[in-house]
Amino acid sequence: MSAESAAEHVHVHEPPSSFIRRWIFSTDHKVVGIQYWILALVAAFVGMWLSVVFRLHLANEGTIAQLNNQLSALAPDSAQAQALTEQIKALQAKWFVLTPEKYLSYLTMHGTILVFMVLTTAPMGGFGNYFLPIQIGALDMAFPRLNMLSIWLTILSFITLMAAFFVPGGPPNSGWTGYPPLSAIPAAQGKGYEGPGGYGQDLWVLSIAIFCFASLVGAINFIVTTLDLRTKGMTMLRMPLTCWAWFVTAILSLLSFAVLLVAGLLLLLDRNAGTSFFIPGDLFFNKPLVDHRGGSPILFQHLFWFFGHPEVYIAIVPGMGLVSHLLSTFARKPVFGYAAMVFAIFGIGIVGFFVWGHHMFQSGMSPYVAVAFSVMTMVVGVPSAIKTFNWLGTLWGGNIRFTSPMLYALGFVSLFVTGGIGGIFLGQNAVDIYFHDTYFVVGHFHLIMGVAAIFAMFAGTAFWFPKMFGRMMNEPLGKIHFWITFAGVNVIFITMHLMGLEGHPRRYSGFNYDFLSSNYMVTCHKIVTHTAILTATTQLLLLVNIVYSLFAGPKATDNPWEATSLEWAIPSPPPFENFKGGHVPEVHHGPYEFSVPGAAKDYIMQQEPPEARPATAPSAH
Amino acid sequence: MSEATAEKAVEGAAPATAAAAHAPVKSDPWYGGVAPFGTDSKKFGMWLFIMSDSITFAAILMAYTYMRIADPDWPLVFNAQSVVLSTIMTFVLLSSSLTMVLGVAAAEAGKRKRAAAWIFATAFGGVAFTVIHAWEWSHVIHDLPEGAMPMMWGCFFAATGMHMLHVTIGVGYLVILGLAYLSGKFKPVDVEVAGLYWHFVDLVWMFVFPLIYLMSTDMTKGFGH
Amino acid sequence: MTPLLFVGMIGALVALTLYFFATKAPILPPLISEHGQLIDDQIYLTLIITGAIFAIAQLGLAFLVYKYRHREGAKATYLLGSHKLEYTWSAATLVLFVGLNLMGQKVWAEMHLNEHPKPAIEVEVTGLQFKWYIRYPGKDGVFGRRDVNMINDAEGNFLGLDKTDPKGADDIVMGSLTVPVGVPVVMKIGSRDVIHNFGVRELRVKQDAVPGLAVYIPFKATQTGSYEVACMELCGYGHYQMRSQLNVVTMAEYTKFLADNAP
Amino acid sequence: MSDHGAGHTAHHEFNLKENLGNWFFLLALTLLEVWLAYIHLPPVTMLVTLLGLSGLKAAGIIAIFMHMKFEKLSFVLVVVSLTVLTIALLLIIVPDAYVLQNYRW
Repeated sequence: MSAESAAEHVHVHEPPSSFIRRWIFSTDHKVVGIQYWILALVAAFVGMWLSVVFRLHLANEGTIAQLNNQLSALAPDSAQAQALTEQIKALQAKWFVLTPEKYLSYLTMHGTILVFMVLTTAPMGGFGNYFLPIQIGALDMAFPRLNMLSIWLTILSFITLMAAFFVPGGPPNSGWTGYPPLSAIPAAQGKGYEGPGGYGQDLWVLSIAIFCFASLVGAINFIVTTLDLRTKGMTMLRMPLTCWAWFVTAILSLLSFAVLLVAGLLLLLDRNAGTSFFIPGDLFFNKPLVDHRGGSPILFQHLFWFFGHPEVYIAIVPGMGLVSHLLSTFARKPVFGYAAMVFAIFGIGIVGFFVWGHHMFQSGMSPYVAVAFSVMTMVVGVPSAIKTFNWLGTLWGGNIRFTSPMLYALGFVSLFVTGGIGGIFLGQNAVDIYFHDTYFVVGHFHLIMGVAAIFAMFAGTAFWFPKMFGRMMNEPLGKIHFWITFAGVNVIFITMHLMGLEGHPRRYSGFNYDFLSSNYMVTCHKIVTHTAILTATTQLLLLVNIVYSLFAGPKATDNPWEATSLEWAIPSPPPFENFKGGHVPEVHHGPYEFSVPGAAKDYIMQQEPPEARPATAPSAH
Repeated sequence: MSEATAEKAVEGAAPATAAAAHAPVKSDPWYGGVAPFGTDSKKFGMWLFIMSDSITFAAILMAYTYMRIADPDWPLVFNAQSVVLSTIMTFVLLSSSLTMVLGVAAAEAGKRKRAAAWIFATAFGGVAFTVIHAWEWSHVIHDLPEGAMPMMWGCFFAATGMHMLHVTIGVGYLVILGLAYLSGKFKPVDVEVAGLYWHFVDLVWMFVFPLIYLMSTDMTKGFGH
Repeated sequence: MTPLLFVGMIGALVALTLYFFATKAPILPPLISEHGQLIDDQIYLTLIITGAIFAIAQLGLAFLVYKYRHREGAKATYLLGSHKLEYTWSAATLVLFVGLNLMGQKVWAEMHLNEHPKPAIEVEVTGLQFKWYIRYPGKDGVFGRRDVNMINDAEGNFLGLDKTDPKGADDIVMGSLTVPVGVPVVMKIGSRDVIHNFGVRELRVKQDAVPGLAVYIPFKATQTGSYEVACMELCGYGHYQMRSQLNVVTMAEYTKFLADNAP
Repeated sequence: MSDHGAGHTAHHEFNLKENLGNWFFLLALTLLEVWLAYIHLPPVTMLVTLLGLSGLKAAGIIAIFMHMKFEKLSFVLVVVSLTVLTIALLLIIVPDAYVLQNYRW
């Protein structure tokens, strides 16, 4: 809404004077965004810590397996054998040897925390909340109170999830996918299980149900904001690609979390109310028999993955948008094929709904349906390829500035390619017969959905930090962090692909098979663990960088990166009402007007007057 | 890259969008500064919620359908009495939708008190529905065998329970709305938004009623238990 | 400095990845089944195609980053895109990916869609926390009745066989799977408690054992030997211990095996 | 802060007759459905008929009670088609139900 025409409608609110209303229970989208960002940061470190713990366990198990192999080659009562036995015992006594239950619990929590609390919150709730309104020229989100509700429900969900660590029985151990009957019947969960319980699993389901609701509220807010609150001149095709990405992500959340909610709800009923949606008859754990009957575990998988696959795109699409934005900004070039990028984001979103069955090729579902899902999965490769090619096209002929956000964005492109290629294997139902549930899958989804999305978050943090906090981040620290992390994750997850080629199964807490305790596998495990510890430690650099820059970073100018979108037209950090006095400028240019021939400088900001762009220049938007 | 090739590249470049050929038109609803659908943002938001929620209900009913197809010996558990009861419930819900419509109309006409009266009448319809439903539930629960319940009843409780949760929340929503609207805190559009929610609850019942009740009824069983 | 480092990093990534994938040839564990050849062919084909895509895309990225690095006085080209190029590469990837996928459908059809070969040896594979039990129908070729109420782990009746059913009198229950070489086998895979997954690397077979559902998987072993059966679906704390054995033997040994174990 | 939301809603005259008519229409269809339960139809016929009638009822509620017929066509298309398509997508699980029916353990 521009100031000239609707000045009488613009209510510029004063920021609330009380600290709690201003910074804690705030309806300001910027505060909510930062809250999401902090939540994701905390959750990421918790999740990473869990992964380090179970990676240590695996490396140790590997050593023990190797020693056991040596031991079996020796005479049982030789001195050497006794020494080895001592050594094995000493290793087993170390604190990071997890019991199998603990291992699975940590694994489950690692997956759940990272997928829900990091990958879903930071790119969307964090950066999206902060920058969507500013980039489209709005004073706030469409429903600020719902926005506050959304972050606090998410925090509640996180607390509920964390509470699972402290209840009797500990966190659930049925994986982040929580397949029933393992997750539906307490007796299935643990050794020597007695009586009711499995509170951890209940909390897990509850946490996810709350999260579904929080995401739904957030998604509604994003969609309405994007469509209704654009400032004058901000046509849909003048929105930065970040906004498009958040928009599509919000649509995906809107349509997919509804189904996850049902999966969670029915699972909760199965666990606590005596229904049997996911529990077939005639199950035997111990006497007395399970008296549920008639359900289908595959139904849960369908409901779960109906959400689960769009979820992958919920995690990665905002990253794609951001990376397109950054490549253009730092290559000082318009995005190659802006419209194609928009279509590709939409294409990924739409086709992403038709492919959930590729998680279930070996699940016993209808094999005819599997063929359809498999073909559709390959079709997702097309918009993904368009994106990759267009990113390369954006770099082509550019004048690339190597700032740390740009490096993270380039890292994203590389990781996206590496990870995406694993998908070509796994998306084929025939090939998946071999690769299903091996480390190949682990490597694949960590690269593309985990690490690539997290690189986009690094990029977003480095890029927007000056705007959010008014200070620049430290470049050398950022670069060192990038190099080590980039190398580290590639080593970790490509090694996992190699282990997957050998057929190493997922979610194994020990090496009870000959082929798993082979020197090759154990060495791979050790490489992965050591690199993981190094990479995880490197993340402290990021933390140091954030804390240091927050207090001692050089003051940021309004537009340190010489970017074009609206957030760079306002002070750093932005005032409470985003645009001074609530006067949102009218937009006259497309989002990526870099190096326009004949223009005074090499970028034209969106709110600059139409004359800033020479009439002779080829038209863009 | 030399100047010449740069120009060539520009010439070879196709216009990125259809919009490129024509500059954006200021009167276009998508130009920005106005809501492109001409719908109030709150209403739009409620519609989005309804979209998502209808998918939730669809998923529950789809789970029920799945169970039903998988089990060829699905029991027809309802008798004529249950159908009469549920038909009455349908009537109550449909009528409460009508009162809601009247409430919205009164609010738009600026008749504050009359609107509030209709809103409370709607809430009363919701309460009546919930009471009849709860009575039916208590009978069903009473007759359930020990231990895990038969699949039919699981589906019944999941679908109608989710719906009843919506009705209950709706009643609370309507009461707050009526009071707030009476005291002038809410605007007519808020009444309309609440109306959307209430009609949606009604709409869902239009699917729950035939799928859960009518599809599982054996009329030969007559009345009584 | 930074662009050079980036090129070096990507170069190392491509070189090392290709090196490790190429020098591990044959990449997959030895193959012992007939249908597995088709799977392997498909994997190798995919590997070659994706390897090429991987190298071209990564090196292309590195090349562009280096070539178009910021230099004093350099200016970026104002380039909006090219529909022609975009259509071309979209169509090319569509044809390539979908075509690749369709090539793999033959083996899928063989395992899941087509009629299973007849006659075939039928075995029943049951997963339970955390063991596999394999039941052979015995001489009469018919499985006896099972009843969950008759399960008694202490007496070794893990599958709940009905001892009173005459058809089940000659059924054999074993902890490992023994099949003759070169003869079609159809496994009926199921589970007694949670979801398991019957996976044998060398056989190129992997199938969820879903409680309440029977899944039929055919295979024909081509080499004698002993292979490990792993559970490939998270089934509880003992998931990693859930191992069994596949013994592929000659027909004579198989007949002897049945006779030795007959009740 | 919804006041920097959209400008105005498309106003329409309230039509009592239309709404009452819709109410009667919905009641009549409900009674028709109940009557169908009394005569015995094969399950699939019954299901299709009931769903068809319910679809009609839903259309009545959406169009008139929920004022959808006064909204812009683009809005109607977006909201309805997206929802219907997503729900239709869930139908992919139906073949699985038949698998379960035919291959009980």
